[in-house]
Amino acid sequence: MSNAFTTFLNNRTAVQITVYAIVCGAIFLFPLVLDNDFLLNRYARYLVLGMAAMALSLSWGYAGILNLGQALSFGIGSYCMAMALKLRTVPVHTGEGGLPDFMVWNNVETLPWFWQPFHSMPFALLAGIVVPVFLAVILGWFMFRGRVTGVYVAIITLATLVVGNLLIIDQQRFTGGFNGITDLAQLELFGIEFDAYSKSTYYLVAVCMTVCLFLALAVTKSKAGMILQAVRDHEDRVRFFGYDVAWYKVLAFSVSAGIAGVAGMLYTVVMEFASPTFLGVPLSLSIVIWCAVGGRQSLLGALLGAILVAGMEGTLSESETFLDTWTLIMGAAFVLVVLFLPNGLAGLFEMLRRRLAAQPAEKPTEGATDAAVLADKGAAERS
Amino acid sequence: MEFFLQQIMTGLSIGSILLLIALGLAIIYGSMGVINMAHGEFVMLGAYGAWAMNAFFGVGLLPSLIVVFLGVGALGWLVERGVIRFLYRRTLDTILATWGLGVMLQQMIRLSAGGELRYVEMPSVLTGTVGILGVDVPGYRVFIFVFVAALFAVTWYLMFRTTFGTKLRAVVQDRSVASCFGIDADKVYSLTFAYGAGLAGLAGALVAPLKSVSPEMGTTYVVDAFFVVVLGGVQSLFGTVASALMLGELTGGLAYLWNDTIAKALVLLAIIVLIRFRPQGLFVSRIRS
Amino acid sequence: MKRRDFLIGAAATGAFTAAPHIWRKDTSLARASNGEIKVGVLFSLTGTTGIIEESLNKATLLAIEEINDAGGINGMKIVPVVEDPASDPATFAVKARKLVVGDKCVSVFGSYTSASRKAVLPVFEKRDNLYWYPTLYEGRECSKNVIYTGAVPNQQQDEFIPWLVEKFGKKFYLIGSNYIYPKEENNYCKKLLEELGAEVVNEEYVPLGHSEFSSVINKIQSTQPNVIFSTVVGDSVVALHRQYRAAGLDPDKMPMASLTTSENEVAAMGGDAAAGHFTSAPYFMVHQSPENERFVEAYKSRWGGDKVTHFVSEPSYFQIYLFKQAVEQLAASDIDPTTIREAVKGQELIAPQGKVHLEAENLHTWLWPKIAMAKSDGQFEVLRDSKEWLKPEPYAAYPNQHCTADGLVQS
Amino acid sequence: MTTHLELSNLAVSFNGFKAVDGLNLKVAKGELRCLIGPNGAGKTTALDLICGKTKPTSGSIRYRGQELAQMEEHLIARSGVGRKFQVPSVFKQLTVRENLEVAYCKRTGVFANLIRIGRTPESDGLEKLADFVGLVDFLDHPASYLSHGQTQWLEIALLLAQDSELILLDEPTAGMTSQETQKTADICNRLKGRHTIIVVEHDMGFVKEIGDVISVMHQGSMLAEGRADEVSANQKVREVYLGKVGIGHA
Repeated sequence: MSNAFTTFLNNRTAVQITVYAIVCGAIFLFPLVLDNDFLLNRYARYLVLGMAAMALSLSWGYAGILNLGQALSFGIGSYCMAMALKLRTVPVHTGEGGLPDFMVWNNVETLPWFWQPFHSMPFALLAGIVVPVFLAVILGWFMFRGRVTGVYVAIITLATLVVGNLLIIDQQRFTGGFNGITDLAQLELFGIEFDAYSKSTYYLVAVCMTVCLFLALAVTKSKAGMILQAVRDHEDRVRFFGYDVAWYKVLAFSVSAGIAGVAGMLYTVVMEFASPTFLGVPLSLSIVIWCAVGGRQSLLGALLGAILVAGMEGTLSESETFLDTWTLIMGAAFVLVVLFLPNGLAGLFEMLRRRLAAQPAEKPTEGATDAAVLADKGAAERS
Repeated sequence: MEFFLQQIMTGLSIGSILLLIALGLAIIYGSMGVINMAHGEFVMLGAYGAWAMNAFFGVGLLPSLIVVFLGVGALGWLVERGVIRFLYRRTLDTILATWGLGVMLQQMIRLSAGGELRYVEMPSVLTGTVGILGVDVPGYRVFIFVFVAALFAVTWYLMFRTTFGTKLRAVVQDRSVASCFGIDADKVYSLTFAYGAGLAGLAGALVAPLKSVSPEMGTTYVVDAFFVVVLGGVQSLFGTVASALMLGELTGGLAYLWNDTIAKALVLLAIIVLIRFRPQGLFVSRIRS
Repeated sequence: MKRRDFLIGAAATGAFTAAPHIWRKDTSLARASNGEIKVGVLFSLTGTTGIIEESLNKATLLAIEEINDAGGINGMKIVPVVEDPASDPATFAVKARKLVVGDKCVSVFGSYTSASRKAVLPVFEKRDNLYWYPTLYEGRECSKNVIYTGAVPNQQQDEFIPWLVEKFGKKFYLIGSNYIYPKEENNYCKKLLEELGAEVVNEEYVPLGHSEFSSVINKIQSTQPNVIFSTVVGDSVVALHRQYRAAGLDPDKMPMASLTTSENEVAAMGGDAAAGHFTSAPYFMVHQSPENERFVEAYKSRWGGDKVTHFVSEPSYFQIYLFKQAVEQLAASDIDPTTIREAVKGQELIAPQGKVHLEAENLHTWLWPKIAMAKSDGQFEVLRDSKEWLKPEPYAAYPNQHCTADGLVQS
Repeated sequence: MTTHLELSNLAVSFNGFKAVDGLNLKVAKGELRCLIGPNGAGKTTALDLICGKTKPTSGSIRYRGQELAQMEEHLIARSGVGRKFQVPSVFKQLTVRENLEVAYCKRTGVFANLIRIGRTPESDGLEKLADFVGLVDFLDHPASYLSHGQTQWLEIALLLAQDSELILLDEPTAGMTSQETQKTADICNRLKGRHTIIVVEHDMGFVKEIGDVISVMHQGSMLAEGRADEVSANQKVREVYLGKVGIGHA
């Protein structure tokens, strides 16, 4: 193997950026291979779900915040977009002055104040990011100032999600309740129409995903990202260096929420409606699973994990042979991944890189024997 | 006064069901640190067990409890040996692995028993109502209350008055030291997990006559059970009891004042705030870190 | 045939193989061709409502098979494309789009929940396709792209509510699941009760999937209504009935009156818990008519002797025959969703429940309401048959609104 | 010499158990103070109290005239208190270089650190530091690869990178070879004067090597204080801690 290549492999960041760029490039070139709008829509959907998983990896993998309420940010983004598109829909079922149909059904006569600003598309786009971030900052501040960690974070975020879901369903007059917000206009930005079943929407998703992916990568590569990983490893220790751990966690939590919000907005565009299931517990748990399968400590891993699992789910659940057994297969696969690939598929890749670069293999987090031997060998070489 | 009593009774019956479901989880989570998302599925299996005993063998609910306890307990033992024991040092990963197990168990039931809603017949002796202090309370709910109190007493006795309990607490304190003293930590853990699973099975069989039995039924129970256990304080059996009854009364009261949606939302908010300010649980005192 | 065309699954992986050309972007209207009439069948086979929707799927397929065995429509075969939307509204929308845009079906039969109907509706309106919806629903919809063969509130309640008031008294307790269907039914119920001078002692909604009814029963006991008007759906209805029974309440004095409890729900909760409570619907399995005997017989022999038919599976069955009658009017080269819609207007046939008629104005169906009491053997006893069929009025609760062929008209 | 750190009447109890009870201690600026005492005397708890890991039930901790008793850990750290833990506490999944970067904490703000990507001006300094503790070959290896001794060195390097005015060392030589212990002693002696240092240690040879003044703790409070020979001559100290054997043979 050439020396230059080994040096390259030894530089983790360089490998990372190259692989990220290759994957994004492939995603952009994909429509050239697949000229099929129906399938493109499906893959756009997987990409959006991948974004949500990638966002979770930022908070879970990098900062150790297991957010079981990721779907809350996702759903809020989705509803923001749906509200804006609903106000632009063709007036077939609308009430007076374009009042959304479900409000008519619920005997609401005037558009409520918090719907008014959604007449403006820029406002809606902003809200889809700012509202999840704002909520995340508040909830994060509330939790992390109180030093809530581990499973308690999981429980609080889960409970918040359930409350959000209950509210959306209960406030039927303003949210469409269980039915969600349906019958939306097509998104139009800069004169381009984003038909859900077209290349334009696919590229919209691909561009947003790429931007978010590299943004998140930049966060992890910054010193703040390093501090976050330190927090994940040993939270208390970081405090004794003078860092206010709570705000670093709030940072990861809210950036993650912002990206999930963007993903949610795109999901509405791709799916052509918003539903309370978008901020449901099942979706939220699925995001965690995707992230775990792909590799929670790798942004790209989480993204590809989501695409892979969601794609497999789609394919298996539609094939006659696996109709009854696909959930069994997926369940078993999760268990095996958790047991034997704690760092997911990205962990496999990292192992491969190290092997090729002739670095010692990653030490398992526990069971110190082989790593201790390695380290002793290192010590012997030195002396 | 009578109304007030009625309200207390409602809260008690909600709370006793919560406790019934949470007890097994409290033991598994409290002593082993395993977050068992498949707990709901153990509950579901218990319900199906009671249904199957009745549908195929004509056995009534009360006798089938024994079979259910042993059956689900045995399954719990298998799960611990096959999966959980690899994860003792990765608490959060137990969420994922057991979630996968739960999905599998649900689908297995769907394939074997079908996806239809099922029901379990109440024992006929318990169908009437019982007058307590002038308030009519469903006999079956009283039975659940008494049963869960008995289960709690047995569990407490097991944990604090038997050598097994002593061994378990030793292993919980320090696994390696306990092993040095000749305690078979593996065996203690698998038996504990099996016992917790068995309790979940009993819970399922007992709630089945009041609720519908379906492969998905466990998913809501597991979330509720977690809230109870975490709120009560991990490793505190009495905390679990107190928090179950408190949540029961709170839910009942709020649901009476407004409705069940608002009650659920408010109870969740209360849980969020309580966990924030007392992550160690409401009923556990401060310990040295 | 049984569940799904394997090709669909294979095509989903088609990213790596050749892309099927039928899904190329093509905005032209769906149309029947090659002696085949392609229709979509869109009921969940998995997920939370999978069980009930599977029975609708079976009734639909049964009718299609019967028609094809009898020589098809004007010699053309009906080709069903079956999809499983897995009880998820989002998946409903995706699959509907596939059936309409990809498969170019001339009609799609499907849906059980309102949420799934609302999710697919835009797909049909944008492409001017036709959706056949067999489920009773809350009304208040006026779309020229949906054929409604289930009951709307006035058809279930107009005779039921006065009957309940007369028989049991004037105090009603309204309990429903928390979504639009129960709220809309209750709106109409309250209107009727007001006209009858009856009283609503409480109106309450529980979260979907709710299973702890202690508080509700507590409130029922303290308000002592004469009738509990229940629009609780899904597994909640099972829990409600079983806990009602455990609480020692007596159906003779305080019955539950439901619009959604069918033979299916009774089987799920057990006959003992259901016995003595009332349901109003246009169809019950025990209904006495030669058409129904044939339907039940055919259903059982096709899908198994233990299967039940109910008031949603019956419209799922007869709406295929309505479709057949409409298509029979058309020339083979002229079968598309719009011509089918025009042809189906005013069609009549003898359904298992009696003679039904498709109202040209609002595309809803004239039906025969019945009031029945559940028995412990799992069947109903029909206590009262409507004297005449009832006109569907989807806007019955809103007297100044009318659904016409030109859309909603305010007056 | 000015008093740099002063603990007065400090107490903390856990469920009634008084781990530290009426502790008084004065440390001058630039002094190196050794803290010894039998197991359970409350030495580590005293360090925990100073750096804020544990909050006292009563008493005060004054550092440069500032009250630390109820301050949050990161604020105490920012005011110039650094700590090395008994169990080596480094970030196992970060590389040695990243560990040092995190420890170099002149700027602690979230946003300031968000825009710092790639090599920073202080990177060279950090590499020298790694060289100093013999970890320069491991710069890009995760800290989990290091042996116990190396991990100790890494933590010392972290402390040097942090460059705190007051350094708290909890058993820095545990598990070290005699050469390594010597090197640690050298470092301590070099830091003396510029930094105020408190060392908790069992290795009496090491204590003698570096310590000017030794404080002996027993049952949560101060038993004796003085130079090594004074302390070892103290009858009470001999009874509770040193037994019959004198300092230097423990």
